[in-house]
Amino acid sequence: MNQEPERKPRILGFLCRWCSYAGADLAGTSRKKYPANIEVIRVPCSGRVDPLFVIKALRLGFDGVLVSGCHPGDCHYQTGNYRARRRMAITKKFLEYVGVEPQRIQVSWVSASEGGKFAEVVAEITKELKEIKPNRLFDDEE
Amino acid sequence: MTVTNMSQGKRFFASDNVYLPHLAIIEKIIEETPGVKTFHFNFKDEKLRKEFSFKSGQFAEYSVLGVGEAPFCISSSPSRSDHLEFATQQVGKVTNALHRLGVGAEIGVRGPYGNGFPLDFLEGKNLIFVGGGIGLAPLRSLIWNAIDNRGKYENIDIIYGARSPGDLCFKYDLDTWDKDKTINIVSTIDKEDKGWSGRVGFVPKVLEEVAPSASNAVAIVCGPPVMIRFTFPVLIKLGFTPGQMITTLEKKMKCGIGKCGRCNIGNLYVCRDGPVFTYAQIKNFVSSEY
Amino acid sequence: MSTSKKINKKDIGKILSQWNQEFTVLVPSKEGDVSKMARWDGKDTGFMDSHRNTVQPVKTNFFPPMEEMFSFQKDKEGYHIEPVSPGEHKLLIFAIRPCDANALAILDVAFKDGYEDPYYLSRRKGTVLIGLGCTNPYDSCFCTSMGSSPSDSTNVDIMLTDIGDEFLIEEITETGKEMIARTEELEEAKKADEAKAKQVKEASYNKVTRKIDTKDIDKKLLACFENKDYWEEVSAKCISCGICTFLCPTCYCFDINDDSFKKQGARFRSWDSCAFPVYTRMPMENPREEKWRRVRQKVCHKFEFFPMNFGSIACVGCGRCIRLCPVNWDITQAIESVPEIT
Amino acid sequence: MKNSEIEQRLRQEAKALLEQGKVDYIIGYETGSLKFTTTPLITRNKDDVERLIVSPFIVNNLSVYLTEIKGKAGIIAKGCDSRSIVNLMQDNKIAREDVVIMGIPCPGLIDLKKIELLLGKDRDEFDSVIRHNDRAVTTINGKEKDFPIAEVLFDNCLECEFPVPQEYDVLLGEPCAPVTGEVSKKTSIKELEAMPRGERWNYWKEEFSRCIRCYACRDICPACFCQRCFVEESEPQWVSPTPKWQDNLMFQVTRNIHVAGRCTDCGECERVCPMNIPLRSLAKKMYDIVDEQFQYKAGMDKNAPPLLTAYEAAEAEDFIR
Repeated sequence: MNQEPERKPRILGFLCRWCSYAGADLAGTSRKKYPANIEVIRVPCSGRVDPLFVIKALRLGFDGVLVSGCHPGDCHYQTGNYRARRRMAITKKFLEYVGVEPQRIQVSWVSASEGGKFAEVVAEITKELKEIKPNRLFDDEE
Repeated sequence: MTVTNMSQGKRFFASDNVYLPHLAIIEKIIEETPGVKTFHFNFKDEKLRKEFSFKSGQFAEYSVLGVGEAPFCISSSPSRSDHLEFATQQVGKVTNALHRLGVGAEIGVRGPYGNGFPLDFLEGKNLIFVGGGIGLAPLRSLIWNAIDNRGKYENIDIIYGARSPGDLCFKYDLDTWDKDKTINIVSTIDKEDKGWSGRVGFVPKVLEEVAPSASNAVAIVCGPPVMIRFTFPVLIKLGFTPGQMITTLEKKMKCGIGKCGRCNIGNLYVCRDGPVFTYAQIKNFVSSEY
Repeated sequence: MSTSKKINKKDIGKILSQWNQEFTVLVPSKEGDVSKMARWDGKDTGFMDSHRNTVQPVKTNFFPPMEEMFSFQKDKEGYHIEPVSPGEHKLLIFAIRPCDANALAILDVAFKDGYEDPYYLSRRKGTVLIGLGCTNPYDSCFCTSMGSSPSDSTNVDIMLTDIGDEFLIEEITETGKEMIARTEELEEAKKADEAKAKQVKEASYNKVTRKIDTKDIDKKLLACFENKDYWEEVSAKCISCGICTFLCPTCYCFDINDDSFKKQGARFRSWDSCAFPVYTRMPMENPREEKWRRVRQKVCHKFEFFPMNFGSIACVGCGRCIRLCPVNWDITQAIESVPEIT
Repeated sequence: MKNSEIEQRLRQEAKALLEQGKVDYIIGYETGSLKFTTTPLITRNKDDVERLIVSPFIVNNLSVYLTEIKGKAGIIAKGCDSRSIVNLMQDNKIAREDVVIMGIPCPGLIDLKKIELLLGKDRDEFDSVIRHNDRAVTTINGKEKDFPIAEVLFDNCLECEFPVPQEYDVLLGEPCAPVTGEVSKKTSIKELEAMPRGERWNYWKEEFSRCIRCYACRDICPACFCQRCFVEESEPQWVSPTPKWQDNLMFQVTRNIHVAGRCTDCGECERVCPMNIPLRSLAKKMYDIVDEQFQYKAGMDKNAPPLLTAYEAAEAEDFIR
């Protein structure tokens, strides 16, 4: 495990256990090809994701963060994804103002049956992040 | 009497920098209760291992490097010195990290700090130990020390309690002491529990029932703050004077050497002037901030 | 014959340049509009025009907001600890105000007591303090109530007094005497200059109008330690931020924390404050969760506990805590309102 | 109405509230211990109401005290403060019936720091600072200096949308119109947005390298009412307690996101910062984002749900894949 080469860019995904996490699982079991750049944290709902988590991930050096939940109207807890949407909307705008590239904060709706979509989302984000510099935001020297 | 103001013992600096820890290896881990572990350790440095000495009641600062540092008393006795011990409950960042460690893991240790128990003062006295929960750890160091020098002390009474039978720490010690005819031990738990035939009730209440004589006696108290707060009035009722009551206190500490500021009770710093105090020393402040 | 010297204010750069050969010279400077003592650029002496006192006290130069204590690495053999030494710069602090110099004397005691603090003391070692008497104290200053004055030279090596176009220069310590002896460009002061300096000092003393009475304050505080009503009233408007303690020239509380990434990391110390609930919070209890207990700790530490331990009040009357407080919490009002012993 | 008249009415109101037992505390302003400074007065004593004042220097947003007061409070509120009070109601931190709001229409507060910069003198060196409608007259050593009011008001006052309290039990003084003017250029949002993104990050990096983590910005903020702030969590340790710029910036950015929809642009965070970090340039940006994205302004309606707990089925989806 230690010898595994570091994948660039590194993405941290917060995936809702009811949909996107299952979607990612499906992408795996149905052998959909997608870049192995994403590391996943399963969350009970996209509404659980405090913007603090996103910022912490950037602080830890992840190049991008994906928050993924159920499609609007499908939240297991009725409104969690709507709340996530508001939070992520302001987080993305605000971080851009502070000086963070918008590509680093990503949000998607992926249902449990959308294995293909999950693979596409990861591929697209990976491509976008390859187009910008690696995350050196929190390095001491430029 | 007053407990000595500063550690008169030897100082073991990793260099001339008091804040640098020594490296030590965990040699054994005992699960005392769910959430409480005793760690046996030895210094990596051969020379230090031989030379290190401390007094019962002193503490050290233990590091999990990268996580942080926390103070615990040295719970083993100076009279039994092939290794050192400390015990800790899993309650915060550093203790969680300690509890994740296994035998062979490397930790940082600096110390010993604090004053320790006033052995000279205790000589020739009846010793009454009053402990609660993990508060037995510092008392245990002194109890073993007293047992190993049994001739120096008169009666030894131990009143020790915990929430439930499962929360009693150092059961192996309790068993040994129970068999020792030269000491008298009373264990208690807070509430009735199946299979428990001993006493039931909070430590201060049991202390009042046992009612040890104050004559030529010193009470040595350690436990959670709430237990300590309720124990002093009982001892006073039993005729103990402020100079006959000794406690070892726990406060949040960082530096361990009286500088970082947070562990004070009035003008006294628990790390520097304590952790062992007589009630006489702290009575002005104890009801309010401890 | 007079022993003091003088120098024209215009020529101050000339003596700083000489001192700069031997010392790291710190002068009142601004960083992002916040004043502090910082390295002299070797040229500019304009800083003298607006210097009343720095927002950041001089303690910052010896006990910085954060510092690395040691670093560590882990390899096959285990951990390796690499101590960080603050270096052997000999500092010269120019135009330090008497209150800040007195504050350093208080910190010296705290950091030397018992176990010596190597970080503070190694920076402090060999420091030369060039004091500058105040001629324009703030309305928040109360040094004259703390046994000091705007021209107090007790804890400096050399004392300067603004006598108009010139500074009168007085040697205070042996170090100061030697330095003056080997400093070129200084003129002999005349009797008239010394007379002027005396006038200036008296006038400055009278400009400090904020007064408190600290007689028996330790006893009064001990007597009202349990007076919750008093402390609740006094602390009511405090918002528990760290400004008054962080920017106090004598507050020295600190925190110690590790940072690590993968197999290496470092231990840092940083300022901490008795105003924060988390400062004393333990997993199970916090002896000072309530605000009034924290305010009491701050006041008592300075005016009761520190005097009990070290014989002097840990406040120099610089007034920063009053000037910078977001809600104008005023320690002089607190001290004045401590109940008399009944 | 003159401030002195407002003061008189205020004292009568406050006294009556205490006497009739309608409130346990009065929270207002009294003369501070430094020139021009006012200081919060929190009292149960009806005689203390004679100390209540109103002036162009009543800077504190007193609503910060409401969550710690035990009992009912009569509180003096300017426009922005009243919105902070409403926020607390929206978040169920206080109940409407526990607060009596004595509203004061606020024509803007004088920023002594700005006058200090203009005159190159400190506030205690001024003899007087007097506002005459749209002018501010400062006297130093007997000499008068006259400034257009827009040059000496706080930046947030110059961009104030609601000088009149939005929620009150009694309004003291006549409603007034907001004063407008140019905010400090160096730190304006416009100026910062004109920078390339990387430069902007470096700007904040530079600013936050000064931060000493005194937490005054958080502790003065009525929207920061968490019992335990994320910076104090140690398991997990979200933010290092060591004041490195990275963690300082992370703290402030997260704090701003956490108070989104609660920040009323009262400007207190920036005013109290002893390190002169232009915190309002962060806070106001979030205020604007919230307004643009959700047409939401904090503290306008005590019956509305808080911004971040509410949603509309169809809103901002453009950034979602």
